[in-house]
Amino acid sequence: MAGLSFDLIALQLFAGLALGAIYVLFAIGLSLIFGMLTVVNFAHGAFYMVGAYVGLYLISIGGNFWICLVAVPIVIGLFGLAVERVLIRPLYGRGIDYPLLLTFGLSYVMVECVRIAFGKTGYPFDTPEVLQGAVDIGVGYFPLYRLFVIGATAVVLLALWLFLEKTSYGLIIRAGARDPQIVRVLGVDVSRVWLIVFGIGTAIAGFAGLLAAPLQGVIPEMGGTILAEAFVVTVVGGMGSIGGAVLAGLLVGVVVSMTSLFAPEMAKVSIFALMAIVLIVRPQGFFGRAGLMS
Amino acid sequence: MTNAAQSIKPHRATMGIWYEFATRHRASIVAVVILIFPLVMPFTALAVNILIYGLYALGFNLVFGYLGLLSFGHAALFGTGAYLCGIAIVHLGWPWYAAIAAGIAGGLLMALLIGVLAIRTRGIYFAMVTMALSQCVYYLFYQAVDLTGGENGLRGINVRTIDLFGLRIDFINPMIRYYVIAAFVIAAFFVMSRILASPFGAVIEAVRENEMRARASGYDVTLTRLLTFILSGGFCGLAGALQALHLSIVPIEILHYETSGLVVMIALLGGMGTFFGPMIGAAVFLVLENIVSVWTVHWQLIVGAIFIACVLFFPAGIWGTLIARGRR
Amino acid sequence: MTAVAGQTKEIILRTRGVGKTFGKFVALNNISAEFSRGAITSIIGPNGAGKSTYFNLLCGAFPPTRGSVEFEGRDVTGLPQHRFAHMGIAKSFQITSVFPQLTTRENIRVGLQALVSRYDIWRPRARLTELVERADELLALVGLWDSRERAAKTLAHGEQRALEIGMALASQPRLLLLDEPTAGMSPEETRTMMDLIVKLAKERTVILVEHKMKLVLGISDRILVLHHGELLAEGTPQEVRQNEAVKRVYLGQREH
Amino acid sequence: MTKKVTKAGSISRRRLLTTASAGAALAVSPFRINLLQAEEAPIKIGFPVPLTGPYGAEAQDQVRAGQLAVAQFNDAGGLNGRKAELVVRDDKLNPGEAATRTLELVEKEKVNFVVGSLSAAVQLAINNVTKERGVIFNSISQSDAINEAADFSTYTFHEALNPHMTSGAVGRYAFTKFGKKVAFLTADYAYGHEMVRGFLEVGKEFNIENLGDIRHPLGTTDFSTLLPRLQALKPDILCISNFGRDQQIALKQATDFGIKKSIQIIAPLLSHASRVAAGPQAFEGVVGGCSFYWGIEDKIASTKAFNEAFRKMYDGKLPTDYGALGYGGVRAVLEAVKGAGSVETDKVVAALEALKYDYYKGPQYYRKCDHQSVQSVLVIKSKSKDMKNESDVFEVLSTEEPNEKYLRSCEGLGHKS
Repeated sequence: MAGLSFDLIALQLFAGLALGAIYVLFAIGLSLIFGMLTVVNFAHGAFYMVGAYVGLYLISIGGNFWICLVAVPIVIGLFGLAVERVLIRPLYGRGIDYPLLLTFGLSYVMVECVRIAFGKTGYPFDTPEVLQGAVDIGVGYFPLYRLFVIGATAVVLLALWLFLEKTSYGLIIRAGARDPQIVRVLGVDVSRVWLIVFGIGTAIAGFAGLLAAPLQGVIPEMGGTILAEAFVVTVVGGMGSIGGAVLAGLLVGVVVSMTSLFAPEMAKVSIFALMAIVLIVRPQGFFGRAGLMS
Repeated sequence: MTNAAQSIKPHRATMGIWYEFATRHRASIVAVVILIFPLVMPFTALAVNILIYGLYALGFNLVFGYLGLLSFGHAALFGTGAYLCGIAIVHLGWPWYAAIAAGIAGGLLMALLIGVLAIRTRGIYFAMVTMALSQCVYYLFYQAVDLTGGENGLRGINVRTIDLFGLRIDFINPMIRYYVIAAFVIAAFFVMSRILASPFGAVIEAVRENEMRARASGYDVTLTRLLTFILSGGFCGLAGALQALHLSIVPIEILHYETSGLVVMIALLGGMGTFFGPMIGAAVFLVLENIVSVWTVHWQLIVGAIFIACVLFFPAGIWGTLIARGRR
Repeated sequence: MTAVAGQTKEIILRTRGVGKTFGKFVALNNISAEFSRGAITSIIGPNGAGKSTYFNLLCGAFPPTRGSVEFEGRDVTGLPQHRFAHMGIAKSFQITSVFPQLTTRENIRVGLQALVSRYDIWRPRARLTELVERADELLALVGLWDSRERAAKTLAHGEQRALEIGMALASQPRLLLLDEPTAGMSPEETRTMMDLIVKLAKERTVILVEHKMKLVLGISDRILVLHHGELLAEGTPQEVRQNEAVKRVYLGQREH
Repeated sequence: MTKKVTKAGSISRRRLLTTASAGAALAVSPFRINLLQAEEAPIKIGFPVPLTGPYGAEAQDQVRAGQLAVAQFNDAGGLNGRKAELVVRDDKLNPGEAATRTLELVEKEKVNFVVGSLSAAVQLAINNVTKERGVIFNSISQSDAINEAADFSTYTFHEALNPHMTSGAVGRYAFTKFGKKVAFLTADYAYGHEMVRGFLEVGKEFNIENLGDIRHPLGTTDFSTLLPRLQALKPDILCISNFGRDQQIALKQATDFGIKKSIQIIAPLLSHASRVAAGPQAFEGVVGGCSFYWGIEDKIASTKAFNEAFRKMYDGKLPTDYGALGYGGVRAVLEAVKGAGSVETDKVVAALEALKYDYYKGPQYYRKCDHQSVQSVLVIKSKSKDMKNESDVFEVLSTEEPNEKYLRSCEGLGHKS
């Protein structure tokens, strides 16, 4: 095929970064929860999906997209708090397998409940009017909404960074991500911190689901695909490392977009090949702690 | 990470009488149960599936329960066994027994390949590397359309009759198909029982219990892990080969990571690190799924809820919990 | 600085200029020492002196960054740890390390099995009866005969340490390396352990890492003193006790 | 097993998932002496469809329409008083599960025929099981492979269109109207490849210029990395050959990227349920093919009759494309039974081969060599305004009348002439 111009490659690179933004948004929650609670949250995709459906519901009863941007993370975050309290909490100290398996079962339940409530078929989710259409970014036209997604991701990252750097909870969380023992030694109420971290992580997942809805519509199964890809992102970045998740998310986006250019049918497997290579060379990922969870 | 106290050990403290009996005659007990099993199942093809998934979980459990490594890539071993068996019959025209051997060899070889790459990683990373590698295997088989049929699946694994000691047996007959496959499963259970009771079986458990100590005692931990993973591949490969013969097709979904997740679920439900757990887990899971999915299309809700309940209330699994009761 | 062998006995283990760095941190610097066959040699020093690092180099837990380790005249630097066990070097850990869910007897039996059968997947291990018999002998030797059917995790701390010694002995070592064998023990347990060590040393070479100097002075043939990753002093207990440098290091640091 | 004989009329009111519920769980011994299949025993049609999974809605429609065909057969007196019964199973869109369920249907339920499936891979799996056991299978979902000699058997029938037919019809329409420069976005699996092959074959007649075929993995949720490339090719026509959610997302994102401004998008197959799920915006202006659309009832009498019977049975609902296939597939088999006067496989096969029928969309018949139903193809365009009701989603642009020349040749499929 002809037509490999510089503009196309630049546009492709940009598309990769935009795609990476959603991976980042999804993966930081996953990574935050893992780093702090050592819980591999298999239900993260389900929270993401429920986020999109809550948005759909709010709009159907007269809300708009901007209200959803605030309301959805709150609703999903509260739901996350309840899940942590009731289901995850009894499993602390039982190793890494049990929370993983529990959230696996939970994702089945959540997906099926949504199927019962909203039906098996998906729904369209319109892009908010002001964000419709494509704009010229210098190297070609790019959908305005995708630019908005990049911006929203940056805002969330900034807010998270401020929270972690400037608040006392943030301090505890950062310490805990480095070494959970320290927090306990400091005499902090760890369970409260865990609760909040799980809430924040799921809230971000719900927010990501809402942002993804105008890109692809909503359907009960929408969380499954991104979950597998987001695991790749967190593992490549190093489990528990937020910086790693950001870097790896963008990297995965670019790898997908570049594979799409040269061998599009390999786009999906390229993600897993990347993970296999990274882990074989560096078993703890970019920024992960060696020997964690052994 | 394991809670495999229920595993079979010769020098275990105070056992109940029936437990001891069951331990000694575990292979024979399995044989008897397997013989009468299809009579109590909703339909024979389901009974065969249970045997096959039980065998798949048995192989998986060697790594998960006995060695203490969580693999999320066992679908690659199961699927490779199925595909190699199918390809041997469809493209090479091999007789059925040679095709089964090809399936076992496929499982062993794929386990060797994945094992060599993944065995040095630990814990959650091991789970993730095995998952990533098995996704690559999925893609490989998906793209090899001429051999595997790609997304359409491999069709035409049609074995109408099998020759056994000069007898021509009708393999289409459901009961005969069941007993032929059951014979292989019983043999595999026997082999597994020998492995667990062997000196190497003790090494596997030692490595799970305390890697550093095992190393200091003179065991090569990495090699032990790798060999165990490969052995596990042999069982899973056999299970895959039997699945191919049973269904007469190999769907590409057999390599999907959901097939890897399923076996974790089955092992956990039955009781990880227990000898009978995987088979019981397979039976309970598949029968439940069958009954509930005939009753409601929302079977995933029920299955998910049961799964949550198991994790919260019966972490040792069905068989594990029963053993713990029985030993008292 | 090369330590001189005190007796004319043959050298079982020798390190030549070994050092170990972790990142930028130098844990051990250029230690050359020789250990005589049949002797009890103790390695002592205050916290952070590099004792455990040195110990781990001797037993092959990790390779040195520099220098070499020689066992019975053979260069063993960088060999994987399980090979050390095959050659006749056994160790016990500073933090108790047993197979918690297995019975006491099975713990030792597994230790014994490593010399006989590591990759046999077919013959029943119950048929290796001589292993069980030898396990029982060792259980008697370390005083755990009565606890032979109990799961190792249910043993008292002192019993677990004894079990560990038993497991170390299971590989029939010519050289036994013990890392703080009395750590966390009651005075009574400590005395029993010390008696056991003396008994064991009659038939094999023992190298002992110990934090508490007083404990080892009485039983050791030779003592190495480490400080800040360097070999501070070396000699008979008498010589070490009178060494000015050693006195300075241990001065004011109450022994506990 | 308890009596499963059902009085006439009650079948239509049966729940979707009939039979084999509680009774089946109780030990049904395979050793049990099979009471002679008495004349009263119902004619059983196994019906494996993906009730769970992404095509659950379509599958449910297939079941509804299949039940309608059974009810009509029974109301008309059945086969000399012998009633029919639909034994529905969930294949979960998984060929392995489908094969297992088909074994259950054949070995335990002892069904006389199998009709169903909603995926290429699943129908091939079912077919492989049924043909080994000499059971008639009438497939109601698309695939080219099932016509080919390797998978075909005397017992295999294909009621649905195949990709070759749909893409051919759409190509013949589009290449004369929208231009000759064509780019392809194709799902990377047999079904996608088959559709592209169909387009390229038709394209030869019209001298189209193939600018390139970009293949995306099945289950892609983001096409943003593929669309700039396609845009840069500057085609007149972008041909999107995928299905279900892949198609919905691809069309949605193509709209976002502004591709529709300068490029006409065509798709070989537009499904009713996909269009409803993705909404009018994403599908706006897209031209594609389908086997059935309720809106042709103004022109075709059998469609009107089918729509009305369906409406009556299901509270005014209108049948969809896949529903119609379920109806056609079941009814063809039952009519053949009537024609043969028996449920014996060989007689029914002969009756099906001889059948000339018009049940829901105009005249049809099964071609002798590959048992492909020769039928019309509708070329449709998605509506975004002036919709009368929620089912009013397409506008029929043209109808390609049934003709064997639009099928792949029997020799090409590997059948001996």
